[in-house]
Amino acid sequence: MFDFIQNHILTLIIFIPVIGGLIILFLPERHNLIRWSSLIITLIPFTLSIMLYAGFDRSVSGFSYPGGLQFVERYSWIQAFNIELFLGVDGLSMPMALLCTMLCPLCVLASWGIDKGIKGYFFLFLLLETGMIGVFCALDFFLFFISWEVMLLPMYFLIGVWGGPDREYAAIKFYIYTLIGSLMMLLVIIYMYLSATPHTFDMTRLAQLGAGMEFKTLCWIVLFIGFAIKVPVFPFHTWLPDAHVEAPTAISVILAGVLLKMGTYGMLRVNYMMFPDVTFKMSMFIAVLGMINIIYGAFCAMAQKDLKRLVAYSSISHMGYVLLGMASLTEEGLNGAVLQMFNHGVVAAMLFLLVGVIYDRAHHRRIDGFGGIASVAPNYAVISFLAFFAALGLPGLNSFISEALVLLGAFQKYRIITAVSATGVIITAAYCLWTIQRIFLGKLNEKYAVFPDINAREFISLLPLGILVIVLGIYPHPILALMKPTVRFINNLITGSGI
Amino acid sequence: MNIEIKEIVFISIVLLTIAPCSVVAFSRNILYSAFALFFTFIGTSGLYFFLDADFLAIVQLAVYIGGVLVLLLFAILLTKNIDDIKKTNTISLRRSITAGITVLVLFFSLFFVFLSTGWTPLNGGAAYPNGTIHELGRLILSKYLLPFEIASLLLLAVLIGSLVLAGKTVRQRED
Amino acid sequence: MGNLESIRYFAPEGFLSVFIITFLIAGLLRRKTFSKSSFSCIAGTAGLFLTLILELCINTGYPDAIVIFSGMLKLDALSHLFKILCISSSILLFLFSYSSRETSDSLKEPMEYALLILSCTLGMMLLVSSSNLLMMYLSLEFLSLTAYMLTGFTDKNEKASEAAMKYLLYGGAASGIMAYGLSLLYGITGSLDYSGIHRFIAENNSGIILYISMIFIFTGLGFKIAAFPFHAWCPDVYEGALTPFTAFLSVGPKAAGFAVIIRFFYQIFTVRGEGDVLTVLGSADWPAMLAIISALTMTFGNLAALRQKNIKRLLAYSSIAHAGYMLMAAASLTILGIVSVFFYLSVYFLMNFGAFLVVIAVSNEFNSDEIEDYEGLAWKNSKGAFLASMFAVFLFSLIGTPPFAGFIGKFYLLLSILQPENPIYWLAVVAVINIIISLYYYARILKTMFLSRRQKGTALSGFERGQYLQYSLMAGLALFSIIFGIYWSPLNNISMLLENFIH
Amino acid sequence: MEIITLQSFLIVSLILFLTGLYTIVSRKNIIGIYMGIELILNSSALNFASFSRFAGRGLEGQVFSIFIIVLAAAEAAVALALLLAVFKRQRGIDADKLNILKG
Amino acid sequence: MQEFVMKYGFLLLVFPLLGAFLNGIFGRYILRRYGEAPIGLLACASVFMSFVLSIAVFLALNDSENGSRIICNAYTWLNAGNLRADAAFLFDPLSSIMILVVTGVGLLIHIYSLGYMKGDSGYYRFFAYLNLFIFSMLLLVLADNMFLMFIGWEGVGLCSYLLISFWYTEKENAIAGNKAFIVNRIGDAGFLIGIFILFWAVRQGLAAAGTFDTEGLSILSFQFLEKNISLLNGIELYGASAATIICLCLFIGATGKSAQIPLYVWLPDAMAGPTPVSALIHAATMVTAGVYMIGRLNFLFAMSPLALGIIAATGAVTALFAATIGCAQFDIKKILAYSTISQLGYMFLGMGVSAYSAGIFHLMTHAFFKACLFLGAGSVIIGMHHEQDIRNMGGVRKYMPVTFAAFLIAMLSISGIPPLAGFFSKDEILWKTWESGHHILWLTGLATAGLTAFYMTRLLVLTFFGKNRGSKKDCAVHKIKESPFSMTMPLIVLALFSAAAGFLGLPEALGGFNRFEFFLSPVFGSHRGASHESMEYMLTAASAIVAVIGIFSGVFFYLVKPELPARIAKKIRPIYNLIYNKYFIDELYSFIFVSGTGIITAVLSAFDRYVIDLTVNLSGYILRLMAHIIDWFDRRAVDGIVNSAAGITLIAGAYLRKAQTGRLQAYVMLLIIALAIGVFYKAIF
Repeated sequence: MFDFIQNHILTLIIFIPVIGGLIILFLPERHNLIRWSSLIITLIPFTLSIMLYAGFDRSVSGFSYPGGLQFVERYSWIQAFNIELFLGVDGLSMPMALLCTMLCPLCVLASWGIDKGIKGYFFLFLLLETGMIGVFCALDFFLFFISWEVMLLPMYFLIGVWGGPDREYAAIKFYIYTLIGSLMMLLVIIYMYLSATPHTFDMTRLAQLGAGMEFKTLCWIVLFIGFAIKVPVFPFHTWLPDAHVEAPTAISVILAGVLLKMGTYGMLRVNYMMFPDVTFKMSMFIAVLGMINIIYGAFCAMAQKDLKRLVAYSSISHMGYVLLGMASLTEEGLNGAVLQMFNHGVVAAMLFLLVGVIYDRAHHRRIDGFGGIASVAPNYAVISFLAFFAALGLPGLNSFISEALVLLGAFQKYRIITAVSATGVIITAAYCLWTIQRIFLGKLNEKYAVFPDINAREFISLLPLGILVIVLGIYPHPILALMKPTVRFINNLITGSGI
Repeated sequence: MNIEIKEIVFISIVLLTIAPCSVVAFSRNILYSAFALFFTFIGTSGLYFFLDADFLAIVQLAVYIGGVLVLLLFAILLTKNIDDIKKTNTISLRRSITAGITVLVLFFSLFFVFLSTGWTPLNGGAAYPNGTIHELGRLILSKYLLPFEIASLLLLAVLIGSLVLAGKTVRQRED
Repeated sequence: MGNLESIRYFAPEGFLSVFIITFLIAGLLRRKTFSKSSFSCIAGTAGLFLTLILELCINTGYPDAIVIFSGMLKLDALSHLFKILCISSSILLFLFSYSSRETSDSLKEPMEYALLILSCTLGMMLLVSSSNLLMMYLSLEFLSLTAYMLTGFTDKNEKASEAAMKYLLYGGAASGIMAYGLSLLYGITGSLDYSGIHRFIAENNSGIILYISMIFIFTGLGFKIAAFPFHAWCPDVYEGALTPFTAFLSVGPKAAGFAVIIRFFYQIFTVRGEGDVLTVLGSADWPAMLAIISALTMTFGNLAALRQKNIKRLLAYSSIAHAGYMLMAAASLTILGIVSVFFYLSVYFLMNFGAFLVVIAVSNEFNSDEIEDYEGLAWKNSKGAFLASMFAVFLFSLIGTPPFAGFIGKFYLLLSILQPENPIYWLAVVAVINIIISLYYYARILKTMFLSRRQKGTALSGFERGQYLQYSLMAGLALFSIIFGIYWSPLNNISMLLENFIH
Repeated sequence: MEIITLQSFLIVSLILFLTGLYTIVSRKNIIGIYMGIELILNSSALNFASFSRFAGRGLEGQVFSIFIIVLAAAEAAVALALLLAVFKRQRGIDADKLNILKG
Repeated sequence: MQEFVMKYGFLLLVFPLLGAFLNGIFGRYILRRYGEAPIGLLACASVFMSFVLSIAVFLALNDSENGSRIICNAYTWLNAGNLRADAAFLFDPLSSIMILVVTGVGLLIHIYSLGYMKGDSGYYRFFAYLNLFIFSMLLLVLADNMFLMFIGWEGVGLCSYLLISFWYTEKENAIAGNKAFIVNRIGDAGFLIGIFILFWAVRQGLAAAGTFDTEGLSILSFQFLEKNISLLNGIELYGASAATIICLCLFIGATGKSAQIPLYVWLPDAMAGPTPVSALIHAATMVTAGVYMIGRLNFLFAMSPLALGIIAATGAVTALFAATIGCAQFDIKKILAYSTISQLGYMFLGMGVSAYSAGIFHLMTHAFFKACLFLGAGSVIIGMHHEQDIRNMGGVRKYMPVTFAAFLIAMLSISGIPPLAGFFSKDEILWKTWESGHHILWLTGLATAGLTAFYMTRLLVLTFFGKNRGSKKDCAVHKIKESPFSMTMPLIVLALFSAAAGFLGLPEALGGFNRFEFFLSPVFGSHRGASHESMEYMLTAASAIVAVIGIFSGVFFYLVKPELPARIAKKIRPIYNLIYNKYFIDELYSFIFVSGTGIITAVLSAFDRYVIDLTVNLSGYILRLMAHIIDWFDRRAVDGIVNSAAGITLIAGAYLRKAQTGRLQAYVMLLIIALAIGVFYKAIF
C-alpha cells in the first residue's frame, strides 16, 4: 500500500480533491457533514505533500527527467498528439505545491460561515485546488494549460455567487482578464507544439527547442503578458482589487496566497527555462516593471479606504519584489524571489483571514470606521500586529529575508532601480503602521465596545501561518534548501546563455 | 451580309423573351407581370428549339407554363383581396436605384467576362436530327437514374407537405 | 459501378426510402393511431435507428472510396461519418419533439411531420455523399424544401409561417444563384462529375470565369451553413420555428452543408502532393475566400449576439459564429483541417443540442424564450439547479473552457490553422478575439441564472415523471461533453478516418 | 458574323438572370419575389441547354435543365402552400408586413 | 572559560527572549491569577542571568591573553547563493563593554520599573516588551555579521515603537510611536542600501582578485571584512570611492537610530512612552547603536577620511544645535531628550575624529548619568503626580532628598565637573578632537559643554530649588513624598557609577593609566598620539572652567534673579521664538514628507482608479459600442444601404424609421451586393 502511494503520489495529490468534491455532491445536504468532509479531503493532500517534502532530494538540480525533476509520473493520455499526464516536481514547484496544499485546509476552515449552496461551494473549491496543484506539478504543456484554465470556472462562480455586493462585475472582469491572457498563451503553446520536430508538448524537450525557434522574442512577450496578467504586473492589475474586495474571505485567501504565484511560477517555468537568451535580454524590462509594481502598489495601498483593497494593493507591491528578484539574474536574487513567493503566500493569507475575522464582526471594512480594537480584542490585535509587521518586512520575520535577498541580488545588476525599490520598504512601513494605528490603537470606538475576540476556529486557522512567519524568519533553511539547486540551475542557464 | 430567315426568327424570339422581363420587373400590377412572365416562358421554349432541345421546349411549355404559371395565377387570385393590388407593387425609389446599380455592375462585369473567355468547343456538337428524346430517355434511365428516383421521392414529400400546410387553412374555414 | 450493382451499397438510403413509403401508407390507413404525436415520433425514431444501424455496419468495410450509381454518389469516410451525424441529429429531433410540450400540442398532423423529417434526413444522407453536380443540387433542394415546410409546420404562433416564407424566398434566391453558378461551371468544364471537373481543370487552366462560378456556387452553400453574407435568414427562422426543429436546423443541415463544402472544394479544387501537402488546383484561390468569409462570419455572429434579449436568437447568432469557427478549419487547406471540421461538428452537436434541450425544458415551464425569465433559475429549486448546471456545462463548452469538449474542438481548429504548411496567423488572432467576445454574452446568461439573487416571481415545478426522457437525454449529452473534454481519443480516432479522404 | 452563337445565348440568359434578381429585390408582393426566383431558375436552365448544344457537351446539360424545371415546380407548390398559410394570418401578402420577427 | 563562552555564549540572548516569550504569552493569565510580582520577578531574573553571563564573558576576555575575540556560532541562519550569514555571536572587548552596559543598566531599569509601572493594566505587556528590547539590543551588539546586526537594529526599532505607544489609548502616543518607527525605517533603508553596496563592492573586489565563487565565504561577517578590507580601495561608484558611499549610507542608518541632525525629530516625541523606557532605550542603549556600529566597522570608516569628517561635523553641529533647543524647553523629559541628542553628537564627534575608544568611553559614562537623570526625572514626575512641566515644579529638594542627591551627582557629571565621569569622557573627546587638528569642532564642542552645564543647572534649579509652583491643587506641598526604595536604589547605584566610572579611562596626562583604552586596543588598535602634555593640561582646564561658568550662569539666571530670563527672552523675542519652536523643523518635515507622500498617494491612486480602470472599462465600452453598431447595422443599415441615395455607402446617413428589419428584400439585397463586390473584384483583378 505504502509504495503504491509512494510512486503515485503526485497523481493522488492532484486528483483526490476533485474526487472528494464529486463525493461531496452526493452527500446529504447537512451543513456540518459537508464542512467536515471537505476539511478532511483537503487534509489528505496536505499530508501527502508533507511526505513529498520529506522525500525530496535537495542535492540534485536540472530540468531533465533523471536529474532535478523528482516523483516523476508519466502516463500517456492522448496518443494522437502524444499528450501525456507528465507530472514531476522540482525545487521551484515543491514549495508552491506545499504552500497550496497547506492553505486549502485553512481556507476550508475560514469558509465555515458559508451557508447558501454549500455543496456547490465546496465542490467548486476542491476543483479549484485540483487546478492549482495541477499547474504546479504539470510538466506537459497541454496539462499545464488545462489546469491553468480549469481554475477559471470555479473562481468565476466562487466570486460571482458567494461574493460581495458588486460581485458580478468583479467576476466577469476576472474571467475576461485571465481568459485573454490564457488564450494568448494557447496560441504560443500550439505554435511551439507545431515547431517541435516530433510534435510534442513535453516541456523538457520544448526547453531544448526554445533557442532554435523563430518568432522567439514574440512568443516570449506573449507568454510574459499572459503570465503578467496573473501576477499582476502594473498595467494589467486593475482586476485584482475588485476581485479581492468582492470575493468571500476564503477565496481571496486562495487568490492572494496561490493564484498570484502562478503567474511568476509560469514565468520561471516557461519564460526562464525555455527561452533563456530572450530572458537575458529582457531582464532589465522585468526589473523596471518590478520596481513600478513595488512603488505603485505601495502608494495606492496608502490611499485606500477599504481594508481588503489595501491588502490587495499591498500584494501587488510584494509581488513586485518577486519580479525584481527574478530580473536580478543573481543566485541570491532569484532565491529571494522564489522565497518571497512562498513568504508572501503565507503573509497575504494571514492578512486576508484577519480581514475576514473583522468583517464577520463589523460587516464593513472601512479602515476609519474602527478604532482602539486592541483594547477590546487583545489576542486578535497581537496576531494582526504580527501579520502587519511581517507584511512590512520586519527583520526576524519571514518577508524580510526574501525582500533583503531580492534587493541584495538585484543591487548587483541595477543599482538605481533597487535603490528606488528599497525606498518602497519605507512606504510599506508607513501604510502598515497607519492602518494599525487607525484600527487598533487610539481610543476605543464605542460602536465596537462589544467586539468579540478571536474564537477557536479562527485561531486554529491563523496559528500555523503565525508560526511559519516567525520560524521562517529565524530559520529559513527548510524552504530555502528546497529551491537552491534549481535556482542555481536556472541562474546558470540564463547567465550562461546571455554572454 | 445576308440575314437568313433563321436569324430573324432568332432575334424576334430573343426580343419576345427579354421585353416582357422588364414588365415583370417594373409593372405596378401583379397580374400584368404574371402575364408578362407567360410570354417570357414562351420565348424561352422557343429558344430551346434553336438549341435542338425539342423535348426540353415541350417540358418547358408543359411544366413551367402549365404548372408553375398556373399556380402563380391561383396564388394571385386566391390571395388578391379587394384594394391593394395597386399599392403592393410600389417600392421606394431609392431602393430601386440601388438595386438597379448593383444589377448593372453585375451585368457589365459578367458581360465582359463572358465575351473574353474562350469557350472550348469539345466535340463539335453532335446534332440530333430526329429529336433528342430518345437520347435523353436513355441517358436519364441509365446514368441519371438515381436523381430521377430521388426526384420522385422529393415530389411526394412536397406534395404531402404542401397539402398539410395549405390544408390547415381549408379546414380552418370549416370548423 | 452500374446502377444495379450499387444497390447493395445503397442499403441505408434505400431502406429509409422504403420506410418512408410504408410509413405513409400505414399513416393513411390508421389515421387515428398516427394522430397521437408521441406514436409517430417513436415510429420515426425506430426507422431512423434502423437506418443508423445499417449505415454503421454496412459501410465500414471498404477502406477507400466507392463511386456508385455511375458517379452519382461516392461512399467514403466523409460520407460515412457525416451520414451518422445527420441521422443522429434527426433522431434527436424526434426525441426533442416528443419531449417538448410546445411541439406536441401545436402539431395537428404528427404523421406528416414525421414523414417530412424522414425525407429531410434522406435528403441530407444523399447530399453528404453526392459527387455529381446534379445529384448535389437535387439533394440540396430536397433538404431545403423539406426544411421550409417543417419550419412553417405549426400554426400555433404566426411567427412560424412568416419564418418559413422568408426561409423559402431567401433559399429559393440562393439556390437559383447556385444553379446559375453550376451552369457556368458545367459550361467551363463540360462535365457534371466531380472527378470529370477535377480532370479538366488539372489539364487546362481556367480563367476568371472559374472563380466567378465558384462565387455563385458558394452562395448556395454559404446559405446552407449561414455564413456571413448569406446568414440573414438564420435569426428569424431560428426564432420562428419550433424549438426542436431550430435545434435540428442548427446542427443537421449545417453539418451536411459543411460536408458538401469540403467535398466540393477539397475533391475538385485540391491536389494532394507528397507528404500530405495540399495545393490549390486551378487559378482560383478559394482558401483565401473561405478565410475572409470565416473571419467575417465569426466576428458578425459574436458581435450581433452581444445584444440579444431572446435566447433562441442568441443561440442563432452563436451558431453563425460557430459556423465561422468551422469555416476557419476548412480554409486551412490541411488534412487536419478536414478532420477538425468533423471533430468540431460532433462536439458542436453535443453542446448545441444540449443547450436547446435546456431551452425547451425552460420554455415548457415559462413558455417564453426571453433571457430575463432565466433570472435566478439555479436557486429556485432542485430542478432549477439541475437545469441551470446542465446549461452551465453546455455554455462553458460553447465558450471553450478546458474541462469541456468545446475547448478541445477549438484546440483542433487552432491547431489546423497554425499548421506549418500554410499557417494563417491573422485568422488565429481573430478567432481568439472572437472567443473573448463570445465569453461576454454566454457569461451574461450564466450571470442571470446564477449570480443575480433577485428572484423573479414565477415558481418552477418539480421533477415530474413524464419528462424523465428529457432529463436523461440532457444528462447524457452533458456527460459526453465532459468525457470528450477530458479523454477524447476515441472521437479523435473516428475523425482521423477522414485522413485518406483526398487521394 | 453569325448571330446565333454561344455568347448570344449566354447574354440572353444573363439578362434573364439579372432581371430575376432585380425582381426579387424590388418587388413588394411575395408572389412578385417568387416570380424573380422562377426567372433565375429559368435562366440557369437555359444556360445549361445552350452549353450542352454549343459547347458540345452531350445531353447532360439538358438533363440538368429538366431537373431544374422539376424542382422549380416543386418549389412553386411549397411557395403556394406557405403563401396560403401566411395569407390566412395577415390578410395580405405584402412583404413589408413580414416584420413580426425583429431585433 | 573560553570554551564555555564558545559553546553557551548564545544563552546570553536566550534568557531575555525566554522572559519576553513567557510574559507575553502567559502574562495576562499570571497577572489575573497571581498579581504583578511573578511577572516582574521573571523579567528581572532573565536580565540578571544575562548580566551574570556578560560578566563571565568579561572575565573570559580578560584572562585570555592571546585571542581577544571569541566566536559562538549557533547555526547557519541564511545561506542563499553567494550570501552566507550565520547566526554567530562575536565576543570581543567592544561587545563585552556594550553588553555589560546594556544588561547592567537594563537590570537597574527593570528593578526601577517594578515600582514605576505598579498598578498599570498592561504590566505584563510592558515587561515582555522590555525583555524583548534587551534581547534585540544584545543581538545587535553581539551579531557577527551585518545582516544579523540589521535584525537587532530593526528589532530595537520595533520595541521602541511598541514601548513608545505603550499607552496606546491616547492617539498622540500612537502617532509618536508611528513617527519613531517610520523615521527609524528611513534610516534603516539607508543602512540596508549601505549593506548592499558593501556586498557588491566586496564581490567586485574579490572578482578583481580572481576568486569568483564566494559560495562558502560569509562575506558580510566582521572578521572577513576586517581581514580583506583592502579589496575595496580600488572600486569606484558614481565617481566617489565605494568606501565613502558605503560609510555615508551606514551613517544615514546611524543618524536614524541615534537621532542625529537629519533624522532626530522622533526622539523628543518618543518621550510619550513611560519614563523607564526613555531611560533605557532613548538614553542608554538603543540610541548608542549608531556609535557602536561605527566603532565596530572602524576599519571600514578609516578607509574614507571624507566620511569621518562628515560624521564629526554632523556630530558637532547636532551637539550645539540640540543644546540650544534644550535651553528653551519646559518639559523635563524633553530637555533630557535634547541633552541626549547633544551628548550623542559628542560621541559621533569622537568617532569622527577616529577617537573610537573615547567615543565608547563617553557612551558608557553617558549611559550611567543619563539613565540616572531620566530615572530621577521619573521619580519626580511620579512624586508630582504626573506633572512634567518644570515651570509648575520647584522646591522638590526638601521632599525627595535621595532623588535630589542622585540627580545632583548625575547633573554635575554630565556638566563635566572634574572628578566625575562625565568630565573625563567629554574631555577625552575634546582633547582627541583638538589633537587631530579639528580646532573649529573643538571650539563648538567646548561651547556645547558650556551650554550643557547651563541648561542642566537650569533644570536642577527650576525643579529642586525655589518655592513649589505646583499648579495642580491635589499635589499641594505636603503631598510630595519620596519614591519607594525599589525606585531609589537604582538611582543611587547609577549615581555612584556616574561618579566613579571616570577613573576607568584616566588619561596619562593626569597621571592615570587609561585602562579603558588599553582594554579596547585589540579592537581599535592603540595609536599613541604625540604626548605633548602641556597642551592637554591646558585644554582639560579650559573645559573644566567652561563647565563651572555654565553652572554659575545657570544658578545666577534662575535662582538669584528668576525674572531675568523672562526679560532677556522678551528682548531677543524672534530668536527665542525660533529656538522655543525647535527651529520649526518638525513643521518643515511634516510639510515636505507627510503631505508630500499624501499628494503622491492621492495622485497615483486617482491615476489607478481613473486612468487604468478607465482604459479597461473603455475597452469594455468599445466592445459594447461595436456590438451596438453591428446590431444597428443589422437592424437599420441593411435597409439603409438599400434605401440610400444612389450609392453603396455602408452605413446610411439618414435614419430610416419606417424600414423594418423583417424586410426580406433587405436580406437578399445584402446577399446580392456581396455577390456583386466579389464578382466585380475578380473581374477587374
